[in-house]
Amino acid sequence: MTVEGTAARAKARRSGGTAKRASAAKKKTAARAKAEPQLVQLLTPEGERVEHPDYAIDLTPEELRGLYRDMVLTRRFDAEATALQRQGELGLWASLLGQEAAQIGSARALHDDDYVFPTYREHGVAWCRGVPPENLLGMFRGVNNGGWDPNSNNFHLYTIVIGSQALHATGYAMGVAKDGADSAVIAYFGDGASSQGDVAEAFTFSAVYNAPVVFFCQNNQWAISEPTERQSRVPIYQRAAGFGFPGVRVDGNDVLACLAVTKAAVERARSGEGPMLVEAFTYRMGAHTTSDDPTKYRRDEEREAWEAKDPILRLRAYLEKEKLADPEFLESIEAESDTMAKRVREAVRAMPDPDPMAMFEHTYADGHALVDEEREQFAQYLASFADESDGAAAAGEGN
Amino acid sequence: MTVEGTAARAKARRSGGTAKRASAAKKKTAARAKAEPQLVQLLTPEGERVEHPDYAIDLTPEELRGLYRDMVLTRRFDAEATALQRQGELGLWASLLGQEAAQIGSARALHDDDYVFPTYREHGVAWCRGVPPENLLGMFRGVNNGGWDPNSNNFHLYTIVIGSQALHATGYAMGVAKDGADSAVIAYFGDGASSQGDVAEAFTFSAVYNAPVVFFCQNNQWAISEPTERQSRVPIYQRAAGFGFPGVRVDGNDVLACLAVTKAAVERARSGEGPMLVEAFTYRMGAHTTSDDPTKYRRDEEREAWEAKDPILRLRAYLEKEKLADPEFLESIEAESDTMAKRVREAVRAMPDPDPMAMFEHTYADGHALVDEEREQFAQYLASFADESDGAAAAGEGN
Amino acid sequence: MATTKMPIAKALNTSLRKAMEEDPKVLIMGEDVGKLGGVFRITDGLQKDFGEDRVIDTPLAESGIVGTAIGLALRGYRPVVEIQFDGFVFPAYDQIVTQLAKMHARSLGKIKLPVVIRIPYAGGIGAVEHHSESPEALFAHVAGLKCVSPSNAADAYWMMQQAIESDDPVIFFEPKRRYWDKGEVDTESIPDPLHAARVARQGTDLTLAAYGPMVKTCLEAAQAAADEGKSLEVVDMRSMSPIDFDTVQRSVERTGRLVVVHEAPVFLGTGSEVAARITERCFYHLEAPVLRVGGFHAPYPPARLEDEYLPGLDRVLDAVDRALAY
Amino acid sequence: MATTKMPIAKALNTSLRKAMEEDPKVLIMGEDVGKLGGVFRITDGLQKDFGEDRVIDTPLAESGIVGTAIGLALRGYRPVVEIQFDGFVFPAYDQIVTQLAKMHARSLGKIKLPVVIRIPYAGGIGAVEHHSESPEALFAHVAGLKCVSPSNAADAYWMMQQAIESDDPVIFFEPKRRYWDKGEVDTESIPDPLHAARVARQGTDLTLAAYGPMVKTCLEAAQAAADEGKSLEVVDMRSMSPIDFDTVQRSVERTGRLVVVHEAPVFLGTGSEVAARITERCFYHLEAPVLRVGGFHAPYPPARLEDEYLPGLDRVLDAVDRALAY
Ligand SMILES: Cc1ncc(C[n+]2csc(CCOP(=O)(O)OP(=O)(O)O)c2C)c(N)n1
Ligand SMILES: Cc1ncc(C[n+]2csc(CCOP(=O)(O)OP(=O)(O)O)c2C)c(N)n1
Ligand SMILES: [Mg+2]
Ligand SMILES: [Mg+2]
Repeated sequence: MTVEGTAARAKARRSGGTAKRASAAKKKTAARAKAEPQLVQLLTPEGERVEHPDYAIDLTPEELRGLYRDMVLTRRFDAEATALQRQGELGLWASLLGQEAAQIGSARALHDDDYVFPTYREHGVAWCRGVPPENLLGMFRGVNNGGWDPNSNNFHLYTIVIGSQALHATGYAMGVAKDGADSAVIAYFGDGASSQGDVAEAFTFSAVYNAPVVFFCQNNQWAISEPTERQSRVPIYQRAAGFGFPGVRVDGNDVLACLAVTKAAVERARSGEGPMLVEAFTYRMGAHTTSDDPTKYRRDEEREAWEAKDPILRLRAYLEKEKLADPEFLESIEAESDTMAKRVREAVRAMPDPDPMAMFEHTYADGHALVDEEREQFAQYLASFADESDGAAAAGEGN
Repeated sequence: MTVEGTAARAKARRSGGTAKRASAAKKKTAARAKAEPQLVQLLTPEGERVEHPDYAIDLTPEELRGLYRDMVLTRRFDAEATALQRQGELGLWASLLGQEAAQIGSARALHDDDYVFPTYREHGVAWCRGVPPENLLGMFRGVNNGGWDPNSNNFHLYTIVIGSQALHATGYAMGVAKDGADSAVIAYFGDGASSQGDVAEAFTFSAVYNAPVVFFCQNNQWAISEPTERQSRVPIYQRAAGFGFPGVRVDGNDVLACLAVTKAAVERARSGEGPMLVEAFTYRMGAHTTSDDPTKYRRDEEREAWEAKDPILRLRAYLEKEKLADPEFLESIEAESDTMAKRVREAVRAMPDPDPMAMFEHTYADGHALVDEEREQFAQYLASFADESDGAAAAGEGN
Repeated sequence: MATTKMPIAKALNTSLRKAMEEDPKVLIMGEDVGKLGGVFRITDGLQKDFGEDRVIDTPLAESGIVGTAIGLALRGYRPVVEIQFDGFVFPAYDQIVTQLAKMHARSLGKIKLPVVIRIPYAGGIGAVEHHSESPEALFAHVAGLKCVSPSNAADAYWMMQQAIESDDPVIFFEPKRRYWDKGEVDTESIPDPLHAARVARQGTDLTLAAYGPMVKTCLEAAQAAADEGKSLEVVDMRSMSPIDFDTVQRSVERTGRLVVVHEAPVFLGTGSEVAARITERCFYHLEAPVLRVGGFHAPYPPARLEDEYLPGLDRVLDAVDRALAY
Repeated sequence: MATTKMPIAKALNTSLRKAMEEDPKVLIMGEDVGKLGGVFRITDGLQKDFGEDRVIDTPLAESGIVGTAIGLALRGYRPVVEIQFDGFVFPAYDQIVTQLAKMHARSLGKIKLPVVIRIPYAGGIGAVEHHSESPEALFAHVAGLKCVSPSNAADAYWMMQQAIESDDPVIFFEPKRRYWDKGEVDTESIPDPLHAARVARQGTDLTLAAYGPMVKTCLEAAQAAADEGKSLEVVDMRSMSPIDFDTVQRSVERTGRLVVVHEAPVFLGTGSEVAARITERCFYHLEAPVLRVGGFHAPYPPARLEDEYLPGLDRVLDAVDRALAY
């Protein structure tokens, strides 16, 4: 150790590299792999019902069939949207394929007066909240940036900038607490988003104000082309403890476990115990969006391994084994899916392009002189074409 | 649970408030208080040497006296700067009073080739790095925004925007690792800064890339008027585990413990084991800055309780008990302090105001046409006064 | 008439108090706004009287402050956020630009975000780095935000009332070096609209347009010019988004010359928009190009240089002379 | 001569590869820049050839990306950062404006931060929200940053070389809808200086000034106008900070009229500065006010409206006609 003062201290010089670092890092990785935590699971991939000491659940046959129906219809809606994108009806689609259990399970744990802050992929949650599925498609078709009234179903607009909504959820939950209401708020985000500073700040604010918010992280293993190891070297649910609230990892392909764990978390929030983080361990079976090509960065075998854990097949196996679903029921769901898909398809095709003047609406609630001026000028500009086509030829071609 | 689909779901309605929340929150607080963690301590407030299973230290008498000298000179420098502010020589001063052990202990754990990223209060660290103390005062006098060459002492400029430097330190450490060098990087920040998203992102990046960086959080209990409970409901060192690296709380008024723990952390970093968080539990004995009036928000008793834990008195008691410091030594340090203070005072008073044309220097390294244009115009503008005072009277008064 | 003489700081404090009394949904959020009453004491005494639930000391994270304010607004609250100093607003910039500004449009008008963000801004107080910046153009350029800056106590009082009443997000730039300037505040008068400019001094030879801290400087310049026989009109713009171009235009149609003054850097500062648009509107009236006086294209300098950096009487009058020389 | 025809995307990729080959300190950082090669494939193949240590897939945190890039630059590296889309740069805005832009000045020149921030920007690709914005004015206003945007493959190649060589931070705006436009690239020619504008088409009646994606639009407009007997000069500005006013001025002195075109909103867009300054410089040459064509004061609209929102031939020619009518 150097203890001399200013004068004796030599100018700093960097020493050469060593190999120490690399080998130590390797050891670390090995230790980490061993520490993989247990998932909360209530239904095995084979459809066996198992118990968990902390999370019990007891559902009626009808409720179980309801979950099945939710998942099948959601998947069908999602497939339809993908098809619509291929047909050019949508500009883009972000498929939830594989994440149905995480979304339906968590969403069915909510009360009507709970409030949901989704990312751009929560189509299953939207379904459970009662948002008409076709309304989700407006932004992907490019006719709007959010096509539903958030307050009609307590389901906020999709948020594209990752992580931002965690703070909105926290603020909303702070408001719930101020109101003395006993509802809860849930914020969805992905494994990638967990790296954003906004998510950490949401953890801080929610803990400090003991806000009734559940952070629901769907760890689908990928953030576009980046595996979860690019975001964290420990399981994401462990993040919570360092902010002073509990975190738990649940089998995200097990709809019963997702329901039970989320239910416990929202109950906790409602009864004033503050935030909780749920990490649903699941898998993005499809591409990130229809613009993405996952063959560039991940191997087919990985996807195939996850197919064996399919959330819908698993519940179906259980229902059949327990004689809770007969072929007639299963067929009725298929039929309902077809009808729904057809309705959605027709609704999307019928969606009108917005009026150009709509650009000047809704930038402000109370108006703005500049917007008025620009609206006026643009209207005149458009009118000038009408004039021209009455009279001479148009000046240019296209806009 | 509701399992019906879209149609059956009623429009959401908020239920009235309950009192559940408040009482649960109270329980929580009580539980938290109990869980206060142990500090790493090697020297009690009374000056007794104690051992800690994980952190041993063995210093020569000269080294111990060196730490004492560092702390005394740093405190004296700090007091001088406060006085200079009162006398109008500085616009502002951010005193480190009370934090000498945290700063000297941690800084003396570093090698010359380690790199330091300070906040605006690391005057003791600067001292250990060999930055001439008067150079710290330029920005507080308003003659520059950072008056030293960071690469001369591997001591970065003070960063005022809280938390930002944690990312710079992490990036620098990523570069150290890329170079295969075996030096470490240390980032200082406060309890308040721990809430910034940037600090969380630094935790994420450093963990993912296993960067050799030590995060040294001086929890001085206050962020201006806000107590640490406004930032976190659990001890800050616990934040680290959720990002996948260790955290430890050390008695920030115990210079030996700060030295030992930081040494262990930088050694860890150097040998490739990645980041670590050290929370030095200390106290801001003075105002936040000379502009602040702490009587508005905290009680004198709190400060008085911390006076009993003074870092300098504690080491002095130990040195005297162990006969490591005689009156002669103590006096020599006082004398050295006086000389240093005088030198600093004179140096500050002699600091010239920068030349107005300096505004146009250093915005860019490679030049910029607009800056050239503005420099030229401003020079002409200044010249016009010279012309006028040669000829007629000046147009206005003052600038 | 309830007219009292008070400094701008007190007018803001009084206005916040009134808003909190009248609407229980109004909240104050920020760093040190509670017991301390803010580093400039603008929220002094409010936590004592309205409680910690309505005057909220936040964690030190600006993105978190604005992001949770958005959430509170979604829940029906009307948060008034304090950013401690101009230079510390940038960690919140993403939430402001991407969420706060756009959510009303994104929701096709279904969501309203009545959030006020107060920023003590601009220089002249001898502070260290990041404490003297004028970032208003970085907000005014962004659709969905409104930006205002009062220059006197009466406006401080009324514009804050109006900003809080507004259903749109308002960035409220407070001229920190004028906090202690006193003026008459009539709490029962009928205020001008929030986004209307106002002729602060009449004149015939040239128009000076400014807002916030520079209005006083321009009024002093006009006085000095008057002593030299030049008659300058001063327009207090008051709002940077929207800008009341009509009022500026009417003035320029009378005077034929315009100098825009702000502390912010000239390059792409609000003055560039005023110059461009007024030139378009008054092309045949202008006897000289619109000139601009403002900061240089450099980081705000250390305090000992700020008197050189900031537009003062001399620099304003130099531009006036140059404009009159055309 | 090593001249090859290639699209802008390939020119950028080639340029990055060359920089990495020549200087081991050059790093690529960003989201999905590794195996995937970026969502636009600009970094395609680079990780395969230069390794994970030099082509770094980062956590999804833009402030973290820029903040650590600063740290790497302090250590002697030259990071080239990719921001995935324009609308996602704002979480990094604080690090860019407060640290990256100011550290050289803060250190009185001792620290240099040769960081390039690549932003695929602007619209026209039918994307969802946040994927089509033109935020350049929000960076150009900030002293300490340089901002450029190439309009063709040769410039893409050379300007990237120059940006990486620059010891100042450069915000490199890539016109994403032109990525697939092909042009000749001569990798052995002597390029124009990074911040010089260039006359892209000569004309006598009016000057169109534009940069990035709008240069092509302006060239098409000039062609259409030529068919009607109007001779338009097109200046490719290439740099938004600094702006090469001299070149624009020389052109306007010849033509007497100027229309500035950009996708960014007109209000406080870069066109406002061009209008203000060129009016000042060419007051006696201008036969008409400088007109501006650009985005409206509204969030970028949903894709089905972008053809209305974006300046196209008709809107440019409408402004040309209005300017010529003076
Ligand atoms: C701030 C920000 N940066 C980048 C993007 C571009 N982007 C969109 S989705 C995505 C990956 C998100 O991954 P994750 O959070 O795991 O969610 P997932 O897509 O897997 O559901 C990225 C990088 C964005 N939307 N926002
Ligand atoms: C981003 C940002 N927000 C606000 C401030 C104003 N500010 C300066 S110091 C400070 C308190 C910091 O507290 P802490 O991190 O605990 O450090 P300490 O001052 O106690 O050393 C605040 C709020 C700032 N500098 N940067
Ligand atoms: Mg993911
Ligand atoms: Mg502190």
